[in-house]
Amino acid sequence: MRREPLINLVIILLLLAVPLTAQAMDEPFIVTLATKVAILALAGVGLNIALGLGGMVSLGHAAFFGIGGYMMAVLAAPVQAYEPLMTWPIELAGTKSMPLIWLGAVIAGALGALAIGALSLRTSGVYFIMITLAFGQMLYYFAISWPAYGGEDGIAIYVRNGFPGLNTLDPLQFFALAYAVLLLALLLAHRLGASPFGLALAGARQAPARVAALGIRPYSLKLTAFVLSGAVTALAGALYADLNRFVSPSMLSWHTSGEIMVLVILGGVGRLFGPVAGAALYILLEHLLGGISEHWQFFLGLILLGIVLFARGGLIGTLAGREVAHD
Amino acid sequence: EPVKVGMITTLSGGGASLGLDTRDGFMLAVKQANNPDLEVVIEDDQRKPDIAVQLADKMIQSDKVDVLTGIVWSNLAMAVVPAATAQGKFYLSTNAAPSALAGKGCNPNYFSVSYQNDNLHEAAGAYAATAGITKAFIMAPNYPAGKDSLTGFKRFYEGEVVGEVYTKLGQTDYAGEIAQIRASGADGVFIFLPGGMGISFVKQYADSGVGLPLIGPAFSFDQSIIQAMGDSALGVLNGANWSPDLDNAANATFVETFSAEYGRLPSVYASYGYDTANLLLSAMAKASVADADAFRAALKEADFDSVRGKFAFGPSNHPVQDLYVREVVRDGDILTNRIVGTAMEDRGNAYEGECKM
Amino acid sequence: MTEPVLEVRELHIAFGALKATDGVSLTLRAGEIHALIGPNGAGKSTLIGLIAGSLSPDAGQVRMNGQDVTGQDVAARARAGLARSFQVSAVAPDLTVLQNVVLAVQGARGGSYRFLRRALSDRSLTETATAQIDRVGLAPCRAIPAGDLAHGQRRRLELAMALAQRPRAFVLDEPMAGMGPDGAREMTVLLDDLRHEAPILLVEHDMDAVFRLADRISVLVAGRIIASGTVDQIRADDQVQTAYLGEERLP
Amino acid sequence: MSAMLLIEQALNGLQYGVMLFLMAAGLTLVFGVMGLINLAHGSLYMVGAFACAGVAAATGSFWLGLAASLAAAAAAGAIVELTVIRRLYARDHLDQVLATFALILVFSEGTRWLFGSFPLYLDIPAALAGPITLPGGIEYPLYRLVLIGIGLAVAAGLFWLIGATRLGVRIRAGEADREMIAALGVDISRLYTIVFALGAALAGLAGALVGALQSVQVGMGEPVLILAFVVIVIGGIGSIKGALVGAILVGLTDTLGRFLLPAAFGTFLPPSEATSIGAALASMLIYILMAAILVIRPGGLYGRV
Amino acid sequence: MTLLTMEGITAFYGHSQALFGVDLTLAEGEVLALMGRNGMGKTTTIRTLTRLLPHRDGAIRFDGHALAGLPPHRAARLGLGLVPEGRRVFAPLSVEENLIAAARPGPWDMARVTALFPRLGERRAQRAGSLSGGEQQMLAIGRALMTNPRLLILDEATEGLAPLIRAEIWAAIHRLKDETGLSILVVDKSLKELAQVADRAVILEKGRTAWAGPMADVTQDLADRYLGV
Ligand SMILES: Nc1ncnc2c1ncn2[C@@H]1O[C@H](COP(=O)(O)OP(=O)(O)OP(=O)(O)O)[C@@H](O)[C@H]1O
Ligand SMILES: Nc1ncnc2c1ncn2[C@@H]1O[C@H](COP(=O)(O)OP(=O)(O)OP(=O)(O)O)[C@@H](O)[C@H]1O
Ligand SMILES: [Mg+2]
Ligand SMILES: [Mg+2]
Repeated sequence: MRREPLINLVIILLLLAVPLTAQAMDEPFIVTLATKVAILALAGVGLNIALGLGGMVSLGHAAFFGIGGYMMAVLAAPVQAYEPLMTWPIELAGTKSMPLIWLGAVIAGALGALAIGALSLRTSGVYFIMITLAFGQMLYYFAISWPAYGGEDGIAIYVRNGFPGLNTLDPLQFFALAYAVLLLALLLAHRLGASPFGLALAGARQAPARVAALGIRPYSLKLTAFVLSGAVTALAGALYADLNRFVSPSMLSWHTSGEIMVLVILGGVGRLFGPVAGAALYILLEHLLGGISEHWQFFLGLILLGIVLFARGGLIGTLAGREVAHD
Repeated sequence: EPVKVGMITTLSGGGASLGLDTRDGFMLAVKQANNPDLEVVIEDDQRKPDIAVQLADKMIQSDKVDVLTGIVWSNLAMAVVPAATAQGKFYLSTNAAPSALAGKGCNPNYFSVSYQNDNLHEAAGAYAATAGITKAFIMAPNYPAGKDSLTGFKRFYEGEVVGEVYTKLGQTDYAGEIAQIRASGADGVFIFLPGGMGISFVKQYADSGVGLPLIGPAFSFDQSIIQAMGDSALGVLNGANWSPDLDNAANATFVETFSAEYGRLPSVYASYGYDTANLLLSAMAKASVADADAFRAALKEADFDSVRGKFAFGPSNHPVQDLYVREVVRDGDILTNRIVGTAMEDRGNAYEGECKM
Repeated sequence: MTEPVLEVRELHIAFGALKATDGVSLTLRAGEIHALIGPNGAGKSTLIGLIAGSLSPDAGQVRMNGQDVTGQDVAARARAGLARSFQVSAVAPDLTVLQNVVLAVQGARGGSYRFLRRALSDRSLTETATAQIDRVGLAPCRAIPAGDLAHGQRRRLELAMALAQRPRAFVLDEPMAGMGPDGAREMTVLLDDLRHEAPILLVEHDMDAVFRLADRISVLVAGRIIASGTVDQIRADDQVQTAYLGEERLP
Repeated sequence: MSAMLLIEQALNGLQYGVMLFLMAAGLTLVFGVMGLINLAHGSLYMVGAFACAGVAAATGSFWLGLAASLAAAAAAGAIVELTVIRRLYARDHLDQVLATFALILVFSEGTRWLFGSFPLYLDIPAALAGPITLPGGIEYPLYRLVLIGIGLAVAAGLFWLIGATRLGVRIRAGEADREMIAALGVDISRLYTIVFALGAALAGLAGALVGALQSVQVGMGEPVLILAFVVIVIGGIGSIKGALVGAILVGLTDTLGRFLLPAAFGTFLPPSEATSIGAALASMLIYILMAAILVIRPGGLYGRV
Repeated sequence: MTLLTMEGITAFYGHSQALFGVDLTLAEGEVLALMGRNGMGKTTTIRTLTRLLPHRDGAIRFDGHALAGLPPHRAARLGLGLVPEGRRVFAPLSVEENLIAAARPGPWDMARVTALFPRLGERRAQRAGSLSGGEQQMLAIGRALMTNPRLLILDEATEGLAPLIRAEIWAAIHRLKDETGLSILVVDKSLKELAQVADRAVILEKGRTAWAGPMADVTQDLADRYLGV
């Protein structure tokens, strides 16, 4: 078991070293890729709170990712167009400040997760997977066909939002920001897992009837975890939108949900660093294979298959061996 | 003065055929010119806007391209073009030309070689009455391009619109809509249903026996698609700015060399790709890309042999061109299009007035 | 006489046409072990479900300490001081024995919504939990995931979790099941002791244990209580003889 | 809006529903009964359509194509089961999600490799082309009526297979406790291979039959996959009857929603806004339906939770 | 004739060893009691026998066949009928479906099983998951009998049964033994009942065979030492 922290350390240092080296070698795009890894990993960390800790298999997390993304655009676009976000009841001008946008994204993501979770958690198992998918699809079709906010075209903001004291247009500085947020989220997830809440949540996942009989409501535990999960994923969405300076309904599509989930499974469900390892591997494969063949997805599929079949417990699981319960 | 071009287009997933044709048309011209100063990097956007943006970043930051091109879809173009032109790069559109980029969002560095999105719908609209469609039932998917399409059709349509329906994006069954058409009292139908949606509709429409004349933009009845529709597509009219039977020398060479090179007839996308490459080559012959102003002026002159015969840019860097109506016909084993009439001459676009540059 | 700790009045529940609980009333008083026996399928576990709140009755009342709790859910009743064990062990298989029991302590004391401190760093929690683990004889297994326990060991864990709740009443569904003779004997001693902490409603098929432990016995047959009394009264009761030991089949 | 049109639309909804059932039938077996989350179901559907289109183009016979679709999809299913799925039963749903997600990539890109990126031609067989007149004067495509017939026949067949044969009992027992049924002497692995191949063949059949009405292209399976999941979940996992009822409910909701919602909005909004907002809502409608049903009945209409 | 021999069986759950050397033999028509305190490896022994858990060292022969390497269903078809610990009925299936799921032809059929356990006949259509604990136990036994095994393996088959039913099951075991000559491997906590029906006993301690011999030789002293009676 003691191997896992070591592996985690290596992963997180690598994720830092790669863009630094790339910067030194004047390969700014590699920095951008690393930023993408950090942000997708953040989304995965969010999902992993629901999936790994709470056992809630959500195939609708694109909803929160997209909510975060749209929150960015909705807040930032008015500034770019010199039109206030709203004039009634109070006049809001919108904002280009990342911290405020993040706050907005986290709140919106949490509220979205509260609404979706409250309804979805009435079901369980496969039904839960499907009802979260349904809510995701609802938002997706809503975003595509609703004319405000660009429909399928999405919204572009032409200049990345600002962060006090940083030049966010510089790829490396933006990476540093995403990396820092990722570290914070990992810390949160780590503390959460070992906390009384994490223990109760694990109990609720494995033996809900027992947890209820101990005086703790599994529904409330799960809903709380789902809300946290949605909030973190929404934050990732806001960052991702800022990375691309663009949002569109494709952030809300079930492919995005699937991809976030694939990252987590690839890295190892319930492993703290699973999403980081998974995101890094996925982006790496996508990038490397893309250069080799037009039919790179074929090979990506084969490699993923190989990993599921022969690397149980994902990447981290394979490297670290079976997890012995905390302590 | 070598020029580096970054082509971002869709080579995998749904819609890849359009990107492949774009690429093949473009590369055919590049190959024919055999100009060592022209270097092309090609990447697959998977039809995902976020990937397209990241590829644009990569091409600008790492590959240090001068010109971007190749995007098929409007929503991807909206994601990439403004940022690219803001960074001083040229963007030459081989297909997508959303209204926002023709009007308020126009940019001196952005050129649409193909058309403005509304054009082909306008052609269909302008011609429909001539074809005897006086009461039209019109239909498109419910997304921005679909809405632009119906607006474009209505802009020059002289008959009456008796039914207007927005379908779900990606819909595959149209029995409900066909029943509405039958009940609407229309005497003709306009559809804009790109890709698989169009194939599904046309097959089902033919099978339903409704039999009213069908008109649409070329996208829905283009070379890459009609084979899959089979005889169901025969006789369908479609608005276009190019056709394989367009009578000019450049086009004859293009159709012949393209067919020889790739073993299939070219589509409109291939023709746009081909024209775009030739436009670029013509500008390279006149100016150095390092001198942006001169290069821009050279592009604007559009001094190349377009497969459309005549070609000129209007004030917002969109073409001013003749629009035709084609009919799907059978030519031996394969289906293809043949021009049946001219819908509009020297048509610019509806948004030029909003463009301030 | 003092208010009973637990009281059910005229409970009814039906599954389709089957009346699984058919007008059951009984009480559990401080300091006693009240055994509930009856043939398989008589409705004992159903009654426990009704008491614990995992089933809601079609009619009737459940009262704890004089309060009507019929409308409350499982967790609320647990917090009001009801601890139950399950006939089929329900423990969290990936958590260790210690974690399972800590969870029980935490459930009773509250504080499950603390997000940032470490669960196992709270000495008072772990000490209480450890004490209960030792009490049921699982001391060597403290750090083993509950899923790796043998069947009998899991039954003990089940009980340790109930103990750790420090409840005001125990409702135990066949705690001896699956335990060997020595285990059953240890358990008998333990339960005997336990009644001073809180009264026990005990469902058990092990008649040796029941006759040794029970202050009162109620006999449930086909959803109805057909007899209730002391060990001797029940032993002597003809009707019980036929219902529980003689005539098995339901009408 | 005439009553006649309403009736015709209801018929369309019903027809669409049965077609959805046909598309979902294989998934009912694999997902509903075996409990395996197979995201690659849509790929098998695509394999069927491509096999049919390929063989029909080569031989000129739709019917040979149809036979080929069954064979190709069943073979693909059996191979996939033997090489991949077999190792996943004992794992949790998540590994199944990842593996079958990977299979989608392999199938889609592999098909593109073989057949190219352009949609293929596949048309309704001449014998079944064109409309016939129903009592009441509604003109209705014959082919769609045939699809209804086949869909209902498949439903009946599945119902019999699962409900009335020991095979069904064993599959369900295997889903409940695989180890136990094996310990009782049932070769559950072979059984699952057969059932998976059967599910795949049904997917292939649907791909070929429905493909004749739609576009045969890479990626055609994906929308089907989601719809099929929606249908099964609404009906209640494991219930064939539920899947049929769910499919018809979805078919009716979708068709009537597309048709009625814009009209309804038209009563108080300007026409172009009404059509667009109505259409927006219509596209979300089946998901709203599904969420509503699950909120009210967390196990679907006929599900056993 | 010897029906079953297990020699020097060791087995692991992951890295932790559960069996360290189990030996037992069982003759045709014999009833063998497998005994030991909680956690000593009784269930694990049965799992290796039924091939649900591979053994590491040692040999298992049943009816002349080496079982090593056989998948569980092949072993079962040689004539092993398992009533597992914890019942493990197929919860979503009806009682009847549970019974027919794995049935193989032979003297035990629906009629005979429902005659043995009339309650199962009454509840034919009920979902097995909603049966009472004791009813599920009967179902698990009935299900194993329906496979018409040569060796019936009962792992705590009387757990949770009311005294009368328990008596009935013991009576049934007696009958099975006397009338059909079925071989039986039985794990149970009730020494008293075992003593009446078992011919021989094997006692496990810490994953090893600690004692084996005729049931009659299980002295109070032995029981004290190994079973805590
Ligand atoms: N959800 C349900 N649906 C239908 N019948 C049920 C349900 N739950 C229990 N039953 C039936 O109600 C009766 C009482 O069941 P219960 O589990 O309470 O019995 P019990 O007295 O605990 O038996 P045992 O001693 O065998 O555990 C049984 O016949 C059982 O089959
Ligand atoms: N799945 C498992 N993983 C790891 N260890 C296990 C597992 N199952 C059992 N063990 C361990 O193996 C040993 C033997 O267990 P087994 O279940 O065979 O005992 P048993 O004799 O059947 O006990 P009981 O009388 O309680 O049923 C025990 O120490 C137990 O902790
Ligand atoms: Mg019970
Ligand atoms: Mg055991």
